[in-house]
Amino acid sequence: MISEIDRYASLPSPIHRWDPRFRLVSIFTLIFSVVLLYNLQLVVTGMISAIILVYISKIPFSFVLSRMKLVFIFVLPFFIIIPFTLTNTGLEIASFGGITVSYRGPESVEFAAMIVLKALTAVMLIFPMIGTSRMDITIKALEGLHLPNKLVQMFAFTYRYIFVLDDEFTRTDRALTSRGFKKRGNLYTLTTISKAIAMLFVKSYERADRVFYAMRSKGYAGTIATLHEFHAGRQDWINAAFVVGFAILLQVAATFDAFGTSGTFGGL
Amino acid sequence: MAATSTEIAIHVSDLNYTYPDGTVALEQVSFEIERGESVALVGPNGAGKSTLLLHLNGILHSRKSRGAIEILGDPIDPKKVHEMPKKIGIVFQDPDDMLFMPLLGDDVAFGPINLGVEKVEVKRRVAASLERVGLAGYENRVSHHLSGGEKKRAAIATVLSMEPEIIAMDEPTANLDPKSRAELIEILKTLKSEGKTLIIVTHDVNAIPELADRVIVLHRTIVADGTTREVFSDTEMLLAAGLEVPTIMQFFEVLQAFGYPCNVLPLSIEGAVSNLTETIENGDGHIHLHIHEHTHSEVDLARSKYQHHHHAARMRDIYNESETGAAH
Amino acid sequence: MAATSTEIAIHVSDLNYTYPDGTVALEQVSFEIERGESVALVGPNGAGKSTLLLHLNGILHSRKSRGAIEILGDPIDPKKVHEMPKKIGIVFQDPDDMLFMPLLGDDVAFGPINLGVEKVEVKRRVAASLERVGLAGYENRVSHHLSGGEKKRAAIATVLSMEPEIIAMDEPTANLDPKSRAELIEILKTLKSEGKTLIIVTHDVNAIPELADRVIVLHRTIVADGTTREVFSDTEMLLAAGLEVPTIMQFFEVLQAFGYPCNVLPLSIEGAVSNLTETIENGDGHIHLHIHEHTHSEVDLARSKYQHHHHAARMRDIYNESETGAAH
Amino acid sequence: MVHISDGVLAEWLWGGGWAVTAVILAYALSKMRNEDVPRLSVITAAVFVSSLVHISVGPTSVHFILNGFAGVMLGILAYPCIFVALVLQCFLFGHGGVTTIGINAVNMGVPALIAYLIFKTGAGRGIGPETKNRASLFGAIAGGVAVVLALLFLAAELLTTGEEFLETTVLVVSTHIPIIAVEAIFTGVIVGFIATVEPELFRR
Ligand SMILES: Nc1ncnc2c1ncn2[C@@H]1O[C@H](COP(=O)(O)OP(=O)(O)OP(=O)(O)O)[C@@H](O)[C@H]1O
Ligand SMILES: Nc1ncnc2c1ncn2[C@@H]1O[C@H](COP(=O)(O)OP(=O)(O)OP(=O)(O)O)[C@@H](O)[C@H]1O
Ligand SMILES: [Mg+2]
Ligand SMILES: [Mg+2]
Repeated sequence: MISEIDRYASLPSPIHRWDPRFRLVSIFTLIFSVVLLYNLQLVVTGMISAIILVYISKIPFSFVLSRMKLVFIFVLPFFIIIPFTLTNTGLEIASFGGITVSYRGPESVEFAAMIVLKALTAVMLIFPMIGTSRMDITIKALEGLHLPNKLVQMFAFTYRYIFVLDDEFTRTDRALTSRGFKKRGNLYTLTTISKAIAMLFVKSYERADRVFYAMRSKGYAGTIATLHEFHAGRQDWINAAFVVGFAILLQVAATFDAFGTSGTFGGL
Repeated sequence: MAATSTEIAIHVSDLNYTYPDGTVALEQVSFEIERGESVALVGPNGAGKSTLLLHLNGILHSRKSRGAIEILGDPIDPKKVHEMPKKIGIVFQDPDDMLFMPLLGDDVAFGPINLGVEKVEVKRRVAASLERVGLAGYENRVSHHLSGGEKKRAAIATVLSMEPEIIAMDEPTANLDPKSRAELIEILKTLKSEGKTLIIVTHDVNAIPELADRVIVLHRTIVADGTTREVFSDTEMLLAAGLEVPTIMQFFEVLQAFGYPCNVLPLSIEGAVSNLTETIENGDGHIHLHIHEHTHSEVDLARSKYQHHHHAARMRDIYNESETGAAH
Repeated sequence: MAATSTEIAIHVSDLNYTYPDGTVALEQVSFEIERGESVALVGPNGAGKSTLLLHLNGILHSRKSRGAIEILGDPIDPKKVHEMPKKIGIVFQDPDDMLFMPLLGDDVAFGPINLGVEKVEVKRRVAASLERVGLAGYENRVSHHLSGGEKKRAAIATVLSMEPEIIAMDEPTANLDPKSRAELIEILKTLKSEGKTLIIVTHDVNAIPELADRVIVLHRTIVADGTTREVFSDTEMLLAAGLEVPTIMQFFEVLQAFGYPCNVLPLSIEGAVSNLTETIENGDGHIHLHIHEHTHSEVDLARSKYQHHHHAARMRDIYNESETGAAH
Repeated sequence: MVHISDGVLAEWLWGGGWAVTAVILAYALSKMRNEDVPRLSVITAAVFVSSLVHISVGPTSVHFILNGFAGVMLGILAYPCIFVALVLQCFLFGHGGVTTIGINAVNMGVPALIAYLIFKTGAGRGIGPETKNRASLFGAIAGGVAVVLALLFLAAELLTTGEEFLETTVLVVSTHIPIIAVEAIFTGVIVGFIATVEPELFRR
């Protein structure tokens, strides 16, 4: 099933009330700021800020963690692999059949930890950024931020038709199963699924024509407008100042750190 | 409801259309619809009904079709297709094709906004259109969470909000359960009584008598065009086009074989009630039904007409049977 | 056709299913279908009919549903879902979901190949199945380019080729023109007469009397289950479930108001013919219809039952009317 | 396919990714007509949905990437399509990263454009049921090459960032080798299918 990032989009929290345009820009800035850090303490600070934001947004942590599984699976290998090397540069710890595994040393562990923490922080910040208003409002906010109209339209329509096509593919998948098809790791499986997907594409082209016809018959002449209006108030600016200010602060701290304690990879 | 003025809503003359892949979909199609009429457009699968609807607001057009269609007096200008919805709105068969915006409110507002309607008025129209189809307050619902019947009605609302003079619908009652179907028919009847010009494409012959004054049968070209009664009386033509008459009409043919005296077959249960009342009143307060010599062969003949599958074979059997029957 | 043996084809006991998003689709569903029975499964949009079908061959299952379903005597093993089509085949509502190969022949061969049937036999089955649905020789046609009615029949062929004992179909007659619909009903009747166990999900109440001996009404749970006649006699229940009785049955209720003597309302035109014949024969060769004091209020009452849209309001009006009517 | 997460690459790489993406995207959007919008969106949705399909290859489970296929079907317009799909993957699943959307779009999108050139040159214009095998073959090559290039881009980026990533790179690339074959077969089959069923789609 397609994700429900916006399952908790209607909770009553200050972040939910925050104008989505401001929220997007501010948290986006914060994500960039955290990713640009190379100091473990500051990255941890960034992570704490992410946790605080999630907490304020009232989105349950269990939900956040369950949605972060994928990221864990991707970044964990980094954490495990980076500290070790097959080149003969570090402290040899094991060797099998001519291949030597050696330990790079504590800096590399710290480096790996930093990568993992940054990746997790960035993903965690997506929740207060995107998960606090319905996806369609978020897409409208992109328009409010003056992204190219065609691109915004693509986001809106793609998001809408993901669900339609997902249903369509689910039904095809069930039709396959109900005729004795079982996914195995063989060529037959691959070609069969490829054909089912090909059919999805052929049907999608036809659907696209029909959608376009329907739009035309409702007077579409190239641009799309909606009634939705965003009204930014004082509180929106204050929130933005707070989060962006924090993002800048992190960078300032990083700059000082670069002069002050450079070379000593932090001292946790 | 009869046309309130004799102005022509739709004028189609010698319309031809061939799809790029060579499928000839429409050939020499000509007809005229007056303002305020409500017309059922019927025809077998693949007859070109949907193709015809798409021509009515200029979405499909070809060199050959230029000038063939006039809507409310003006020929369609392919460059001004986006202005057509002021005059004619089309409800597509699959509501998922019409509900492309994230929120239902946006879908309903889409048309009026494109037509340059003012914001306050758009809002009013959105609310009013949703109300009309029984979805008041659904502005902030997400389309993909609506049920099939709700989507159908929502699709109609997206067209109503443009307040077109003419509304064309492609199989509005398909896939609905009987209750939703009845509700939808009710919505269409209201539109009709408000004087909208309606074109309803449908396979649902039992719904036609309630909805339409006139039936056009399309099978690549116009095969028949007349009042609902006229068209449904021409059984031969209907069967050749793979169509059927309403159940009640079929049943009254049977009743005739039992000696029921009527020369105008009713089309719906409501029609049947008046027909019975009238016949009884003309017949001194009662009607006799009885079985006469040919009743059964007549019944079989009346029934066999509608056995599309082996029409010819059955006709043969029936004749043999009626011969032996007569020999009794 | 009565069951040829009393063996149970489908046994469902206390089936519950909730979709991951929390929608409760099925609640305490229990029923049993014997081999050779043909059963219509009806219910309003969203009643859970399609969900139930998907449980019958194990495609949908949950911890709560384990062991709730036995097909031909064996409980469904979720790990052996791909072996189910030997026993039960499902025809989906939208044939486009079932036709995913470039050529129709490949689509029809897909099931048997998965079941490990030999090549020569597969070919035979493909030809035979296509023949059965009236598409003989269509092996090399591009499935995607078939017409709506052909696709529907093709989808049935893809299931027939697996030669299942039980066939379940989701709205087989939806979206078809009357001729294709009649052809399809004929195919189903043939399957029925060959002794297949059939489950037919449909909104098309007028087709049910021809196709099914028994009707199950589903509305999240089983609301009614009995012979076609029994179920259609319980108008209150049907209306509560948003359903309807066949047109002919509605009409005979009207006839009763005109003094037609019958206690068992016919369901189809064919039934009506026998009913008329019998009634006439019992009535010394003829029947009297007449208008009595309450005919019109009785007719209105009978009709108003089926006005789903403002049932309650109408009932009120009718009572007022019949009171004033009685005062005349 | 592995999309790079935040905080892995050197900033000049992901920054550069944004720059390249912005340029190509601006160009593609200028080439895009308004009437292309619904078509591209529905195709993007189809790409997105298909990329959620997992099949098992040996002990691992892979999903389709479809960047080569998107290129073959859409040409330059594949780039906005891939970009939108990546953004949605990131927002909906936390797949990839936020800062790395630009570079990930380069990794997927540039090979898509090259796949388009390969297919265009190899299969020519008149694709139909008769020339289905030739179209399939070049579809397969285009699909395979698109993955190979995506992997090369990824490897180059990881290795430029730091020698610490050597082992990771070896691991990532080697686990993706079967995907090259899977994607090649997959693209070949789809292209052949479309050539039989609806060859006009290649002429859009
Ligand atoms: N995009 C297309 N390209 C080629 N042929 C088409 C296209 N759309 C429809 N056709 C063909 O044109 C003919 C008319 O199709 P159309 O959809 O108008 O029929 P219809 O009367 O609406 O049928 P139905 O009752 O099944 O909806 C059919 O033969 C159909 O196969
Ligand atoms: N994938 C799904 N996820 C969540 N809810 C679903 C899903 N599929 C169906 N439902 C819901 O489950 C209920 C039963 O759906 P189902 O499709 O079984 O109804 P149905 O009786 O077949 O209706 P119809 O006559 O419209 O086909 C409905 O409320 C529907 O909205
Ligand atoms: Mg049509
Ligand atoms: Mg259903």
